[in-house]
Amino acid sequence: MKKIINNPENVVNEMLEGIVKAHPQYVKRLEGLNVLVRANSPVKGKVALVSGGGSGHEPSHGGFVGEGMLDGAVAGEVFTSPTPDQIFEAIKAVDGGEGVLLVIKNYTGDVMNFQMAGELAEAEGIKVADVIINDDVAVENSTYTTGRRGIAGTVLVHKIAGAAAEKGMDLEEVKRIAEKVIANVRTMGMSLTPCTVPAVGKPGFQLGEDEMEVGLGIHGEPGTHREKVKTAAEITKDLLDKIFEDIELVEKDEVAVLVNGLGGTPLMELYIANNEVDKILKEKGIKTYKTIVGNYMTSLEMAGFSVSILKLDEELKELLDYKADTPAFKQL
Amino acid sequence: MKKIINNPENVVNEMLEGIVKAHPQYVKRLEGLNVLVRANSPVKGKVALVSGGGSGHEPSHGGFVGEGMLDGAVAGEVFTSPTPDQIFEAIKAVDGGEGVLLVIKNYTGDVMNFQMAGELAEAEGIKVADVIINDDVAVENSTYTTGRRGIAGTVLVHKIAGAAAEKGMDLEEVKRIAEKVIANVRTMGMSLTPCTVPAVGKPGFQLGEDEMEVGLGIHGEPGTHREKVKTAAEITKDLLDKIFEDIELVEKDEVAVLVNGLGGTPLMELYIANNEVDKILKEKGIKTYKTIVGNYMTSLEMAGFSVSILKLDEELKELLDYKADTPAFKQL
Amino acid sequence: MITRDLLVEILKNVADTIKENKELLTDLDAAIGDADHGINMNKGFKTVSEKLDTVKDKDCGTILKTVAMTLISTVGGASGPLYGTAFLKASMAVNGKMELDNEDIIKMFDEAIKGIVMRGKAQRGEKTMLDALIPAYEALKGSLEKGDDLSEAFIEAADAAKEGVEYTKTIKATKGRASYLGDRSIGHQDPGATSSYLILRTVANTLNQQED
Amino acid sequence: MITRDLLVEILKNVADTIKENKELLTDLDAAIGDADHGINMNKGFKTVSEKLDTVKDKDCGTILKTVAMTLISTVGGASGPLYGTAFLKASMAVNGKMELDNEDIIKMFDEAIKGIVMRGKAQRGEKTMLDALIPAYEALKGSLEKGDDLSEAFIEAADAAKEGVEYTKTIKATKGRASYLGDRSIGHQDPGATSSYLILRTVANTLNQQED
Ligand SMILES: Nc1ncnc2c1ncn2[C@@H]1O[C@H](COP(=O)(O)OP(=O)(O)O)[C@@H](O)[C@H]1O
Ligand SMILES: Nc1ncnc2c1ncn2[C@@H]1O[C@H](COP(=O)(O)OP(=O)(O)O)[C@@H](O)[C@H]1O
Ligand SMILES: [Mg+2]
Ligand SMILES: [Mg+2]
Ligand SMILES: [Mg+2]
Ligand SMILES: [Mg+2]
Repeated sequence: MKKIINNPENVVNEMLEGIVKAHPQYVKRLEGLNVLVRANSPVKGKVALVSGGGSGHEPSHGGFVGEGMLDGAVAGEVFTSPTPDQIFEAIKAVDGGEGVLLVIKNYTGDVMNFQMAGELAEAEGIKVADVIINDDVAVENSTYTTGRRGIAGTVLVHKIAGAAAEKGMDLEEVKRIAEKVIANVRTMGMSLTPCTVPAVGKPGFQLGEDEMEVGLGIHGEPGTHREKVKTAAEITKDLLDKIFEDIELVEKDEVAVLVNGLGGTPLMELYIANNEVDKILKEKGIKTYKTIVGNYMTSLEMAGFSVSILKLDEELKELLDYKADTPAFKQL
Repeated sequence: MKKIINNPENVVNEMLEGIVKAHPQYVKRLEGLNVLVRANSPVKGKVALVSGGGSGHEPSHGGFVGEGMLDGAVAGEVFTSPTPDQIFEAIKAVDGGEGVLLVIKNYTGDVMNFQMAGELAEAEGIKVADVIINDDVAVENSTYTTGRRGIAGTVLVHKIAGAAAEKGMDLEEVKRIAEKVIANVRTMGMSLTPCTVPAVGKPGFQLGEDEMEVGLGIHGEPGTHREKVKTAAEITKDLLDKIFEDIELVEKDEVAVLVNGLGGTPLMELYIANNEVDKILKEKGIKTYKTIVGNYMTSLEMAGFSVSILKLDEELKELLDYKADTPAFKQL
Repeated sequence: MITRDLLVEILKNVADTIKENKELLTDLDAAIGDADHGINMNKGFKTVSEKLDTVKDKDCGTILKTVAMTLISTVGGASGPLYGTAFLKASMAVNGKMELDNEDIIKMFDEAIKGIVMRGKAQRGEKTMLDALIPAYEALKGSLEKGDDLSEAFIEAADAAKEGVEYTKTIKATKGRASYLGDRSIGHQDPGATSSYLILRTVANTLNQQED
Repeated sequence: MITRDLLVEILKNVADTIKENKELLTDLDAAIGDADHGINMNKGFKTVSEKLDTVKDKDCGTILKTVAMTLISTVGGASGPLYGTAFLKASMAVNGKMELDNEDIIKMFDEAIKGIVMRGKAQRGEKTMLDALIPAYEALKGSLEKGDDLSEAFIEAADAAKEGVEYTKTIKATKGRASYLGDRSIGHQDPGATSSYLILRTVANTLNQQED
């Protein structure tokens, strides 16, 4: 394992320090906790958004703390859900009196830890609601299982629900908006390489020189299956086909596209993939309203990408266009 | 070689298509050329900035085309300087009547191709000036050699000279500002892994599981020397020491810091490195006015980073703070 | 009968066992999860072990509640809230008691399992810690009912848990992170079931050493 | 005397030579540069070869200018503008001419070298194409002055260029990409000097075949 780190045990702490030092105008750290909140928290008179999860997904989630997106982000150990006490402190620090929406990705650990924290906060009289993101179409949806994972679509939930909160909508409305995004966003991903959790010291899986892993989450775990490496055009088609199977998109529908790098993918390759996404959507007569390309929800140094498609309506478009000013996502 | 591409011969073309499709509000491509210019080019009444070089450094250079930074970016083949005719077309397309500043990184090929293009443009009556960036302290500076390479410091030249142009300074002034940045910026980099040029198909060099390459450029070439991997604290200290040898920084000096990833480095590691940079600067009593952390001047999928330090004065601070709105660098 | 001192000893031994098996648990999790179960559990029980000294003079309920809160606030992931809730429910079942009789232990165990089910919404057969814990609970209860003493009963419980762990190899995960693998999870042993088994085996071993 | 047809034949032969030596030039560049000299040069001369048919009925100046512009707009890197400038300056020296006499050729060669120096700011001894071209020019001029015919003079020029290439092995690069290697460039032969030698050898061969 080669990494630019000091001590595998201390990566989350040092990273959070590095973030605060880089972006003091945006975020501050709650003393002694792995929680970043807006520099001006709590913001009075608006619903606050708290997200988070394991670390290793940078810039998620701390990078999205700021105007128009999150109020607080809780960082667990690498790929490990944070504990309820930390989330509880985040909720208390950002509540501006209008209540707090917890943005949770659908992992057993995240759901349990965030909901436990929500219960603690409600016991102290804070209004709390939550939404659970499950955009990963690689996993079969079923009431008999844990259901689908939350992956890169989370970024779009942050953006749009964050805008709703910033615009002054109340907790119920912000939750409704977040759920609308969740209902309309689908993601599918693939990778060329595994990644190595610092504390583990070896890659989560092995891939041959001509193999890729398809349908994978964002915690370095293997995907649903393995294939021989294909061209960008073929890979992109496979990912989108899987998405199209799951959400009905017809001619003239408008969508937002997120081509998300997993951390080790050069931007050149993401743009080549985006070129393919665009071709396929055009062929189907679907209109791309907005495209986001970059590393937004990563898995450490994993090389690979995911495509997210969000079906838009007028309300979502307006919120998507709303101003955002955070370390990792800015929109003028 | 595993990459998300279709055909190694076609990566630059497809990437440029992907960029334009992702950011049509920012950039357009000159028909049949590997040139991106602002969507609203030419912008009347302001000096235009043209930069570029080989591809493989994304988001450099096309990602910085937009308000407050570049007007045009010319993309050569991967790691190969673009030809003068392409640069010439870029100059013609962006000139808004106030002249064009060519921002050139100090490589024999870049310098010659850009200057030839400049001559062609001058022959057509366009005012042209150029600056040559040479921020890489790894290479010894000498009048008897080609001199130092231009690397990540280029991003700061784009930002600050771009602001000067946007504010309406004339060509001479914009050039003076760019040269002031060049005179005051120093960069030093290292890598943990090599990178593979698509058309070549194999890595530019080999590194052992416990080795790192220090003092390297951005074209996948080996650095000045090789060492056993060290901690983030030690590496950062080595890089900064080399910079401090070269530029005098005393207590109370104000600097901008760019912790630049080479493409395959997770943001987590860049922030850990930034934490170390911050410690060292604080110890020396140097004030960090602004910090930028991320992948800005990359070498394909290379894992590693560089640190750039720019010594600021009031004029540079004001320009650094100026609004920028480009695909890869936004500042509200 | 488990005295408060014995309870503390058991818990410290559990912490040691988890530490010794950190790598094993992580490797099991690497195969079908995210390679952190050993790390998570060890972080939690290491802190538990340290905290125990501060509460060892309190009642059993308080001791167990401290374990619960420590696990909740240090482990994270899925196993943190699950084991945390288990210990919390167990502690509530024996509030104020200075020692635990067989009935207390059955009740604690029952409440712990109910807590895990309440929190994680899983059932037996979904390839989770419940596949070790539920058969262990049944074995313990059965053994005590037929008159075995507690140390014998925990041997039966640990054996049943061991069988449960073996059983997890044969089934597909439908809860937790391993469920994303679908059929690819078959053939692998569940890390959480394994840690549950290790905990029960440690209880059994401690009780049996005690008797010698 | 070089007629316009002969000039075109020479240039086509040069393109063939570069193609045959693409790998060699790239390998030489891999050792001390960025492994693209053969790729760059071949891309350029392949296009030159195609373009020649469209201008073969024009004057020598126009033909050479076409070569220049084609190299400039297809090669890139350092060698593109350098060879491009060389051909451009040579073309300007023989503007409008339908055939080239010895004096024209000396002037063309001289202007070409001056163009390279102007563009690249290198001198002899910096491990560049100039280390092949300058001795070749001197040999050509000397040979013609002592009364040799053009085909003999180009053999002397090519021989001198070959010696120049050998000389580049012994020195350190102080210009171009190889200069970043410092002393590590010693022992390697310069790719640009090699391509210059190959071009001159092809001119000599073509002229000498012509005479047979
Ligand atoms: N819903 C659930 N109910 C009961 N146990 C569960 C549930 N989900 C997961 N587990 C247990 O948790 C274990 C994984 O724990 P751990 O690796 O620490 O957490 P994570 O999956 O968040 O990384 C699994 O092996 C399984 O036994
Ligand atoms: N300043 C210069 N003057 C003359 N020749 C040069 C100069 N710089 C480089 N060269 C020549 O160019 C050759 C390299 O060309 P090439 O590999 O095509 O370009 P690049 O170095 O940009 O990849 C060198 O071998 C050398 O002969
Ligand atoms: Mg985990
Ligand atoms: Mg080159
Ligand atoms: Mg796990
Ligand atoms: Mg080269």
